[in-house]
Amino acid sequence: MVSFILRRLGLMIVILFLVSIIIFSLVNVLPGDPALLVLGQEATPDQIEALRDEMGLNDPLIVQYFNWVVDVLQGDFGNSIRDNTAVTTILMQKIPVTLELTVLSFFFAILIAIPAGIISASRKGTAWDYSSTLFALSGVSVPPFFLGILFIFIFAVTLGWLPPSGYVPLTEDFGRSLLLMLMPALTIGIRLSAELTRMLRSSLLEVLQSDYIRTGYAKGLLEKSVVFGHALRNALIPVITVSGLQMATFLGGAVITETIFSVPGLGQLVVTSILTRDFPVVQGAVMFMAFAVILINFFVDILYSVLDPRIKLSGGTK
Amino acid sequence: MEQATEANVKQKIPNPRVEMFKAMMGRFFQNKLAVLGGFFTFLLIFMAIFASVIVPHDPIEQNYSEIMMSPSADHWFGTDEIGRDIFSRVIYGAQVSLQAGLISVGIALAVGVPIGLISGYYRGFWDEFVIMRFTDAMLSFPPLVLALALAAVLGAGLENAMIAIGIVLTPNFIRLIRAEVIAHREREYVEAGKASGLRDWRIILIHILPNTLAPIMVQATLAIASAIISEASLSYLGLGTQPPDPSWGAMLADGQGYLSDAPWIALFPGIFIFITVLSINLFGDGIRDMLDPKLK
Amino acid sequence: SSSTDGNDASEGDSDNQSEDSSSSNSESKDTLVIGLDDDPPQLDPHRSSAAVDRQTFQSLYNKLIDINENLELEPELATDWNISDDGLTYTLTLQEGVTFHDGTDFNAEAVKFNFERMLDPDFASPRASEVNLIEEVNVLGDYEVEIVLSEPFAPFLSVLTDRAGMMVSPTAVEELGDDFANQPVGTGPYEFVERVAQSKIELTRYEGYWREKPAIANVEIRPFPDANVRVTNLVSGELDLLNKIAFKDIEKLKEDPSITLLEKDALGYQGIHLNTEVEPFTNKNIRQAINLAIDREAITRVVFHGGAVPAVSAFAPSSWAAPDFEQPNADVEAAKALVEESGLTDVSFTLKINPKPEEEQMAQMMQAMLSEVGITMEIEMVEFGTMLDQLSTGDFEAVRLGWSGRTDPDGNAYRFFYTDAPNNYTNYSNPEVDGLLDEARTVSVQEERKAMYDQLSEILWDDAPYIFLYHERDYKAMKNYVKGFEHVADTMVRTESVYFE
Amino acid sequence: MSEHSQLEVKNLHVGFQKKKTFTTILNGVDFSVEKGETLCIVGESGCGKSLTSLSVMGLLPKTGKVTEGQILFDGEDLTEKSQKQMSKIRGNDISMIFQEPMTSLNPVHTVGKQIAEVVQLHEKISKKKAMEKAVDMLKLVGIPSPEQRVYSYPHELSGGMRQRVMIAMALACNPKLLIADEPTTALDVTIQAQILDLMNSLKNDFDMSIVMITHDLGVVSEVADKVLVMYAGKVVEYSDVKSLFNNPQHPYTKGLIESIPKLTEETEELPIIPGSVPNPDNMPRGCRFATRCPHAQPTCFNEVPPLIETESNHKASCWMFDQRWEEIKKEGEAYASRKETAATTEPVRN
Amino acid sequence: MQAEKKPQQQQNLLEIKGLKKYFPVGGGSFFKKDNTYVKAVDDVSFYVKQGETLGIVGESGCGKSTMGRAILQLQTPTEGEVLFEGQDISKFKPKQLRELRKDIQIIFQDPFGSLNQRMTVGAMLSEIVRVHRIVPRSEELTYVQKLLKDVGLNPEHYWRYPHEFSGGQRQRVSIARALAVQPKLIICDEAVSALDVSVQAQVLNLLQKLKRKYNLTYIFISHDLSVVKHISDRVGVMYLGKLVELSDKHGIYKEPQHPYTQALFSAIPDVSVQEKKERMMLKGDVPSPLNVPSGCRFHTRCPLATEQCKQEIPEFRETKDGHKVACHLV
Ligand SMILES: Nc1ncnc2c1ncn2[C@@H]1O[C@H](COP(=O)(O)OP(=O)(O)OP(=O)(O)O)[C@@H](O)[C@H]1O
Ligand SMILES: Nc1ncnc2c1ncn2[C@@H]1O[C@H](COP(=O)(O)OP(=O)(O)OP(=O)(O)O)[C@@H](O)[C@H]1O
Ligand SMILES: [Mg+2]
Ligand SMILES: [Mg+2]
Ligand code: NI
Repeated sequence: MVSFILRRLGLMIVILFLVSIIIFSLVNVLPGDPALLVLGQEATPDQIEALRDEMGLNDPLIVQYFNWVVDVLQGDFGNSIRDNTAVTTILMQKIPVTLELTVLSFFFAILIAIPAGIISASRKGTAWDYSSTLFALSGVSVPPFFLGILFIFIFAVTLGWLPPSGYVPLTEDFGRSLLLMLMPALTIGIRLSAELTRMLRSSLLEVLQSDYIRTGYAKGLLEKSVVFGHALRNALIPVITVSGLQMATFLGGAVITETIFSVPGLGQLVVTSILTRDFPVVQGAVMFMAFAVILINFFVDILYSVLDPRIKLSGGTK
Repeated sequence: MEQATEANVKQKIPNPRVEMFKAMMGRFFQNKLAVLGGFFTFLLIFMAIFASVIVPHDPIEQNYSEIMMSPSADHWFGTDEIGRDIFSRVIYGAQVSLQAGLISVGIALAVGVPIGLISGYYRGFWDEFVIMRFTDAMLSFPPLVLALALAAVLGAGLENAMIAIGIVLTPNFIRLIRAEVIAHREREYVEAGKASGLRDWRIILIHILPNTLAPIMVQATLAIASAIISEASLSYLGLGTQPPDPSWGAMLADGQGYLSDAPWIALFPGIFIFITVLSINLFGDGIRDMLDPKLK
Repeated sequence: SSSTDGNDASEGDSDNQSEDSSSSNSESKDTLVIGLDDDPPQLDPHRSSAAVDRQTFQSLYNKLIDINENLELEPELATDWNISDDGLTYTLTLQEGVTFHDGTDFNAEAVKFNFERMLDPDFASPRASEVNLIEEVNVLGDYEVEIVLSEPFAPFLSVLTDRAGMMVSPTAVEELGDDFANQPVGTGPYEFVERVAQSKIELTRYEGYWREKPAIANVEIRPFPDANVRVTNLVSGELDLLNKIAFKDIEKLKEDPSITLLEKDALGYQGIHLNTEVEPFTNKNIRQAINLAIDREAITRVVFHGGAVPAVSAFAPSSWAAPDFEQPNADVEAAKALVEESGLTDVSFTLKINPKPEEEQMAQMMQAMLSEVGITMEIEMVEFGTMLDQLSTGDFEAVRLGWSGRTDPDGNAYRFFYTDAPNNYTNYSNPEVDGLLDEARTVSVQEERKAMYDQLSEILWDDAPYIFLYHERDYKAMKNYVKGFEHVADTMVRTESVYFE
Repeated sequence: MSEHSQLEVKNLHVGFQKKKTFTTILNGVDFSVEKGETLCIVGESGCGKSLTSLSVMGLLPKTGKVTEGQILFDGEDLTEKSQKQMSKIRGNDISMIFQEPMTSLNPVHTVGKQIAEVVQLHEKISKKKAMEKAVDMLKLVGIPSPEQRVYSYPHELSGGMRQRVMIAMALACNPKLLIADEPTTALDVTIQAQILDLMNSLKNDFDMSIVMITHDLGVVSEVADKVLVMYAGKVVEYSDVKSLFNNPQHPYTKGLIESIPKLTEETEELPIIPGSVPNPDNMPRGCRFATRCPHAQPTCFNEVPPLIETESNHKASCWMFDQRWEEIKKEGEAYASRKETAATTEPVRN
Repeated sequence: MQAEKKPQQQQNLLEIKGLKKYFPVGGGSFFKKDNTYVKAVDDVSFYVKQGETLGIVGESGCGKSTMGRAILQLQTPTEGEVLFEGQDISKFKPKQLRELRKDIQIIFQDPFGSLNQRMTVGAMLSEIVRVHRIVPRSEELTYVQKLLKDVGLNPEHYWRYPHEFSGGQRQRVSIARALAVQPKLIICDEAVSALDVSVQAQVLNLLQKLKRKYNLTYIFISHDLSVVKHISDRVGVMYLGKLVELSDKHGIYKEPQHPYTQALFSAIPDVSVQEKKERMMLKGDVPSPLNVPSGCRFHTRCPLATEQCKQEIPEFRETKDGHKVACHLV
C-alpha cells in the first residue's frame, strides 16, 4: 500500500511535470501578445515593451518556465493578466461551481445508467434491451451543445419551467442553485449516463457469462440475487475504471455546457482565458484540471482494489 | 498430376476467405441497428460526394428577400438569417463533417499506430518513461480544452481543426494499440513466429497488426463519431470551418440566436450531426460484432 | 459582512419577483441587476483597455468632467475649467466636500496624483497615450489645479470625460499597489463589495456620496457573453437592465410590453482596415472598388435589423463632425469598372474577422457582394488576441475592426489615419490628412474644426484605406419599472440616476 | 424412496437454437444413478458431457432446450419444474462442481461468504451460524486453519484449495446427488490424487450419489462404480467399471482405451482411432461412430443401433451385438464389391 | 536432408549448463527497485544427444516452458550456457539467432493460440520457407504441400484458415511449421496436452514417425507421465525450477529414486492398474516459486524429509550409470 502510494505519487509528479511542459509550450506558441491584450489598441510600442518586461515575457522561454514552476511549487500560480487577481483565488471561486456541476451530473448519470444497464443486460435481445441501447447510443451521439440548446429552447424558452441559465452558489440559495444547475447537469449527465449504460451493459453481459454466475445458479440462487449479489459488483469494476479515465473528457465536455448555461466554472474559465491569452490562468486551471483527473484516477484505483480483492495496491506496472 | 489435383482442389473447396467474409456479413446483418447505421452512413457519404448534384440551391447564395423563411416546398429546411437554403447547406455540411471525422482519425491512426506498435512490442525505457507518461499527460487534459488550445495555436480553419482533433485523439490510439500489442506479443503465435526466425518488423506488421485490427477498427469508427462532434464543437466556438463553408457546428452556433424565431436554422444541422454520429456509432457496433467470431 | 446580509435579502426578493409577473414591485426590490456583454477585466480605470470596463466605472468613479445627452460638457468633479489662450494651460476648479469610499478627501493633490499615476512609465497605463501631452500638473490650492500641456490639444477636455478623467483614491493605490484593481476605491455613487470573476460584481450605495445618493441600495453586475442568454434573462426577470442586445432582438424587445428599449446613435464606427502596403490594396482603384461594391444598406438591414446606419466617415451622425455628404448607393458597374481600371486580374484577399455570428454574416454578405464585381474575398476567423497581434505586426490584408468612438472627433480619426499613429494599421500616409488632423487639434472653434473634418472625410472616402461600413446605434434594454436612466451616446450605464417604480 | 433410482435420465434430447436452425446435440441419452453410487461419464471433448449435467441442473444456456425425454430425480421429473422450483433443489438436493475452480468462485467475495450463502439460502439460519457451518465444511474438506481461511478471497488460495472450497460449497447442504464436471482437469496430478481421495471418502461419509464427468479414463478407473461412454451426443456404452476396462465392447471404447499410452507397457506405435468426430450439423443418420469405425457396414450409416445388453450390467450401442450382425456384414460385402467396380475411391480423410 | 544431419549417435546436440531464468516481480520500476524474483528455472544442467528424445515432466508452474523458451533464446536466460553443437547460443547476436532458428524449433501446447488466425496455413508456412530461403520460390507451393502431406493433412488445406481445422489438425499444422525449416532439434512444449486422447495418440504416432524419417531430436515437455514415458528415451523430472531426477526411462519408471518422482508416479490414475495400489500421498500444495523453501525445495511436502533437507540444497549427482538424482536420502 505504501509502495503503491509512493509509486503513484512519483508517477503523478512525472505526469504533472509533462503536463506543465505541454501546457506551457502550448500557451507560449499561441499567437497573440498578452501585453497587447492588456493594454489594448491605445497602447504605444514602448508601453507594450515595458509591460512585456514586467511580465517577464522577454525572458528566454526556459527561464520563464523555470520561474513559473518555482512559483507553482511554492503554491503561487501567479496573477491573472487580465484582472490581476491571483490565479489561486480565481480557481477557488470556480472549483465549487465545477464540483457542484460534476457531482450533480454524476448523480443523474448513475441514476439513469445503473437501472438501464441492468435491464438491458439481463434482458438481452428484448425490446427493453433495444430501447436502452438506442438511448445509450443517442446519448453518446448528440453533441452536448445541441442538447443544451434544445433544453433551453424547450424548458426555458417554450415552457418557461426553468430559468434559462446562470449560477447561484449552493451556500447562497440552495434550492435555486440546484434549479439552475438542473439543465446543465442533465446535459452532461445524459451523455455520461449513455456511456455508463453501454459500458455497464457490456461488462454485465460478460460477467453473466462467467463461471461463478453459473455457480450462483447452481447454489439455487434466483436471478435477482445472482445479478445483484454476484454480477453487479464485478461488472461495476471496469465501469468505474473507465469512468475514471473519462473524467478528463467530462471536465472538458463541461466547457461548452458551461458556456451555454453561463455557469462560471473551470471550463468556461479556461476557454475565456485561452481566448484572452491570460496565460497564468490557463496554465493554472489546466494544471489543476490535470491534477484533479490524476487524483480521481488515483482514488478510482483505490476503489478498484476495494471492489476487487484480487487487485493489490502494489507498485507493479499495469 | 500434382497440377491436376491442385486445380481440382481449388475448384472443389469454397474459398475460405469468401466463407469468412460471408460469416462476417452474416453477423453484421444480424444486428439490425447496425444495418440501419450502415445504411445511413453510406447515405451520408453519398450525399457528401454528390452534394453538388443533389442540392436544389447554391449553399452560399444569399437572398435577402427570403430571410429566415420557415420550411417550405422550395426550401425544405427553410432559409437562414441571410437567406440561404438550409437544406443545401446541410447537405454540403456532410462533406465538412465526414472529412473532419475521417481525416482527423486518419491522422490519429497514422501517428498512433506506429508508435503504439513499436512502443508495445519493444517496451523498455522509451515505452515506459517517455511514450506512456506522455500519453498519460495528454490524457489528463480535458480533450476539448486541448483541442481548443491546439486549434488556437494553429489558427482557425477546417484543416487546423482536423489536425488538432487528430492530435487529441492520438494518445487514445497509442494506448489501445500498445495494450493490444502487449497482449499479442505474449501469445504463442508470435513466439512461434520469433522461433521461426522472422524479423521483428515482419512479426509486427504481418502478424500482430492484422490481429489487432478489429479493436482498432472499432475504436476508429467510434473516434470518427467523436471527431465529428469535436469539429462541430470547435466550429461552434469559431475555431473550425471558415465561412461561408457550411459546417454543421457553425450553423448551429449561428442558429442558436434564432431559436425562438426560426428554430429550424439550428434544428436541422443539429439533427444531422446527431444522425450522422448515431449512424456511425451503430455501424461501429456492427463492425465490432462482425469482427467477433465468438458471437454466434 | 453587513452588506452580504443585504445581499441575501435581495436574492430572496428577486426570487419573489420572478414569481409575480415581473412588473412593478419596486418597494421590496433594492438591487439593480445589470447584465453586461462581457466580464469587465479591469476595475481600475487607469489600467483598463476593454470597452466593457467602463460600464462599471460609471458607478464606482466620478470623472472630472461629464457629458450630457447632447454630448455637451458638464461639470462633475471639476465645477469649472479655464483654458489659456495659447491652449496649453487648463485650470480646473474642483468640487469641495467629496470623499473617496475609503474616506480619503478628494482634492487637488489627488488629481495631481492621478495624472502622475497615468503618466508613470513603470505603471504602463493605457491612458498614457491620451494624456501624454501633459507636461505638468500643478496644485494651485486645495481645490484648484492647473494642467499644462506641451502643445495645444483641443480634445483635451473631452479626454477628461472618460477613463482618464476618473479619479482613484491615492491612499488606496498606495496601500494596495497592484491589488487596487481587485479592491477599487473611487468617489462614485456606489462602492465595491465583492467580485467573483466571470460571475458577478457587487456594489453597494456609498453613504458618503457627495451628490444626492442613488435611490437603489445595491448594484449587481453580471456578465453574459451570449446575447441570447442575456436577453432571455432580462425577459424572464433575472436582470433589470442590459448594456447591449443582439440586433436581431430589437423588434422583439420593442414589442415586449414589460421592457423599455432606449435607442441612441453611438459615437463609434465599424469597417475594414485595408493594408495599403500589400497587394491588392496598394492599388487605390481596388480600394475604391470595394468601397463602391458594398451595399451598406443591405448590411444594416439584414444583419443589424436597423440597429445601425450606413457609414461613410469616421464620425457618427450624433457627432458634430459628421459630414454632410450622402452615402452613395452600392454601384456594381462603377466598381467593376474600377477593378478593370486597376489592371489587376484575379483580385483576391483575405478578410480577418472575429468569430461572432454577426461578423460572420456580414463577412459572408460582403463576400457575395465583392464576388459580383470580380473580387474574391476569403474569410478567416481570428480570435481577438491573435487579431490584435497581427494588426500590430501588419500580418494581414484586411481586418474587420471598428472603434467604439470618442466624444471628440479627434479621438476617432487621429490615431487611425495620421502617418505612423499608433493605430494606423492600414499604413496610410497622406500629408494632407496629417496636416488637417494636426490643425484640427489646435483650433478650438467648432465650426472651423468641422470644416477640416469634412475635408478629411472626403479625402478618406476617396483614398479608402479604411472601408467605413456602419455606425452602430446603442440600445439599452430594461424592465419598464427601471426609471431615470440617462442614455448618453458614450453608451455607458449610468446607475446614479436610476430608480425603481 | 428406494423404489426409485436417485437419478434416472430417460431418452434425453437437448439442442440449441441457432438463428433459424435447431441443432440437436444430445440425442437420446439414458442412464440411471442409484443411491450411493458413482457414475462416470466419459467421452471426447464436445460429445455433450457437460450438456447432460447442465440439463439435470436445469442450467442450460438460454438458447438451449430439452426437447424430449425425462430427468427423474427421486421420481420427480425435473424437466417439468419451473425455475423457482428448481432453485429450491439446486444447491440443496443436487449440487454441482465445475472444472475451473478459479473462475467458478466469485472473485470479489470471501470463500466463507460464498459457502455461507448456500447454507443460508436453503437452511434459513442466521449469518453467524452459516459462517460457522462454512468453517466446519472447510475443515471437512481438509483445508488447514479453516477459521482464518473463511476470510480468504479465492485468488489467495491455490488451485487445489479452491477446488476443495467448491466441494465444501457443494456439500454444505448434504445433497443427495453431486454432479462433478471435470473437477480435477485443471489440477496437477499430485493434487488431483488428493481431491479424488477426498471425494471418495466424502461420498462414503455422506452417502451421496455422484455423477462425475471426465475425459480421463485413469480417473474413471479410480472412482467409478458405473461408466457411461458417450460419443457425439449419444451413449455408446454403459457398464460396470470393471467390466468396461476388462472387456470393452464398443469399437469406440476399445479404441479409446487402447490409444492411451500405458505406463506398464511398451509400444512403439499407439493404436489409434482414425478420423475425427463429425460435425453436429452433419451427423450420419445411423451410428454416429460409423465414420471412424473399422467394422462399419452400410447399415451402420443408415440405422441407429439399439443399446444392447451384452453382459449383465454392460450395454453397448453397436450393430455388432445385434442378432442381425452377420446379415448386415453380408450386405456390406456385397455393397463394397459393387462400389469397387465403380472404381471411385473416397479420399482417406484424416 | 543435408549430409551433416547424419552424424554418429552419441554426439551431444545440445548441452545446458547451469541454466537460470529469474523473473523480477513488482515491475522493478524506476521508483522502486524490487529485488524479489520468481526463480522459474534455477540452475538446470543436462544434455541431449543427437537423435534421442528427452522427456521433461513436472507439475504446473515448475518451469518447464520457461526452460524451453530459455533454450530457444525466446527469453534470454539470466545465467548459464546453452551449447548447441558446441556453440554457446546464449551469446548469439540477433542475426545469428535468426539463423539458429533454422535448427531449433518449438511446438506449443495451444494449437489455436500458436497459429496466426488471420493467415492461411499456406501463407504462414510459405512465409517461413521464403524467409529462410529453404527452396526456390517456384518450388515453394510444392514444398509446403508436401510438408502438409507429411504431417497427414491434405494439400488443399494450404488455403484454409486455422479456425477451419480441428484441434488435432491444428497441431499438425504447428508441427508442419516446425518442420518447414528442416530443424535438428524440436522442443515440444506440451504439444499434445490440449488434445483428446484419441487425437493425442494420432499426433504422438506422427511425431514418432517424423523423428525416424528426419532423424530429429526432441525435447518433449509434458505433465502427462504416460505420454512422456511412451515417447522418450530419457526423462527428467522437474520440481520448482530444479531438475530433481534424470535418467533413461527404464531406470526412472522402474526405480524412481527421488521421493517426489515416486509420489508423482503413484498419483497417476492408470487405467491398466486394476488393483488399487497403495498411494504415496503428498501433503499440501506446491509452494509458490516466489518464495521457494530453503534447502531441498521438496522438503515441505516430502514424507521423508529430515533436518538436513531443510538446511542443505542437495547436489544433483549421479547415483547409477546415467541416473542422476538431487536428494540427500539417496
Ligand atoms: N451455448 C451453446 N450454444 C450452442 N452450442 C453449444 C453451446 N454449449 C455447448 N454447445 C455445443 O454442445 C456440444 C456439447 O457440449 P458440452 O459442453 O456438453 O461438451 P463436453 O462433452 O462437456 O466437452 P468438454 O469435454 O470439452 O467439456 C458441443 O458440440 C458444443 O459445441
Ligand atoms: N514472463 C514471466 N514473468 C514472470 N513470471 C513468469 C513468466 N513466465 C513464467 N513465469 C513464472 O515462472 C514459473 C514457471 O513457469 P512455466 O510457464 O515455465 O511453468 P510450466 O512448468 O511450463 O507450467 P505449466 O505446466 O503450467 O505450463 C511460474 O511460476 C510462472 O508464474
Ligand atoms: Mg465440458
Ligand atoms: Mg508450460
Ligand atoms: Ni428560393
